[in-house]
Amino acid sequence: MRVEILLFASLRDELGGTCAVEVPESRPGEATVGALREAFLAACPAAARLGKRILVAVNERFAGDADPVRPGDTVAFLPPVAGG
Amino acid sequence: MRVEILLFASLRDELGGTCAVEVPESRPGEATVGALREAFLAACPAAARLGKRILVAVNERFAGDADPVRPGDTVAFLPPVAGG
Amino acid sequence: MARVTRSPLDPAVFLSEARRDGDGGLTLFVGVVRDNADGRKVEAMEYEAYEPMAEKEMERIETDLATRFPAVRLVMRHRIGRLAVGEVAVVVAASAPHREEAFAACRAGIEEIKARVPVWKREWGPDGSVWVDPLQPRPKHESC
Amino acid sequence: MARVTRSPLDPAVFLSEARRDGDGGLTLFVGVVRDNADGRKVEAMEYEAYEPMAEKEMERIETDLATRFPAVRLVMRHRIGRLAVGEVAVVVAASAPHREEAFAACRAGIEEIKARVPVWKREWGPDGSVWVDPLQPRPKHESC
Repeated sequence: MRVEILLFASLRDELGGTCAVEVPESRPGEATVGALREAFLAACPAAARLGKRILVAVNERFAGDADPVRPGDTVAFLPPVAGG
Repeated sequence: MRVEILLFASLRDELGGTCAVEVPESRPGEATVGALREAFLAACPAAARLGKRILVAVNERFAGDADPVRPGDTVAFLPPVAGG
Repeated sequence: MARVTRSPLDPAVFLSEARRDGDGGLTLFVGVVRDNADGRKVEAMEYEAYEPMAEKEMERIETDLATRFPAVRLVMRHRIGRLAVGEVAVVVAASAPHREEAFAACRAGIEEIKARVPVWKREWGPDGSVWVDPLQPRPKHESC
Repeated sequence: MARVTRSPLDPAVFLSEARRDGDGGLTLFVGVVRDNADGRKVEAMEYEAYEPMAEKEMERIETDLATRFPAVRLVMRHRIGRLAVGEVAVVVAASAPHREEAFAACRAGIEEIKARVPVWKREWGPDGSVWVDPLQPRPKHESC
């Protein structure tokens, strides 16, 4: 399935505000966050510097690698946060 | 020797703003804070409720029972502090 | 008021907002932009947020801390945009009957914000700008 | 300005006074009069100080804490006189490059004030007034 990803801060500077990634489904209509992260890093080598430190948000909530991504979900890839 | 004592808060309400106490000298022209405290408690039974919890200041600094009091020192007897 | 905002933050407002008549201890943390980082001169910090998620994450922190510190009323704000040295980036106000709880909740509030809220900052200095990486070794000077 | 004063205290002023351009973390403690104590209704608190000694003791605390927390700038004030519910009795502002030191120094500041500064308070309620004894068992409600 194809997933559109929102990007922020240094990732957005390097790759633009969004990017679309093709990810294998773990079951029909569903992929895992982990698979999406792998597909993203393969498609965008510029992001490799952050690797596993990239945080993933699904529907505006942090998600772990085992969590599902489904069509219609809002997905964002975030550099390590640095507020305050 | 005779020592004038400043009093504050509940002690002042009960005994007035100052009281004078006669205290035995530990050596000529000098008494200890401990002896002064005892003489004060003997002269002012109303203060017994605070007893050893009364704090003593000599020249605007906390003093211990072994510290000396000399003529001309500013002596204050203070209930336990309760600022903030 | 939004918890993540482009408007200047006035810390005193949030203290008043947090206080209830049964409270005796109020604690405030204010994170401001400082003029240096790792020995580099800093002229401004540019804060960016994933705004809708940052709002929700601030709300979720408030909910979590209300459970951990039931006696405390917490008000938290994060500013975004370009801030000059001395400008307020983040405010955590905690009000409680007693000071121990106010201190603990205030400290927990800023730690949670720094750990969880999707906000980033770009440091501007004489040589241009760089995104701040919180894990970058910053020997003596971590951010606020 | 005197450290012990009859004038109202505006906490924001002391935050600004403490901050230097190299500071990123500011912490403030504000002790206010609350509306109850041990289940009794409180209408006002009347603060009294042994003024010249209280001034000096506040200065001595600042000197001690400057040694313990060399990176921190501390500003402390205590108000005296009759204060209504919600009025500010004590302010401790701490400003430092990093938040850890600001929190630690701010907390130490209020603890030292409560332990050492010759200030007393008389609690006023519907049934008259009573001097607050800090060692009196106050099961759930200690002062600020």
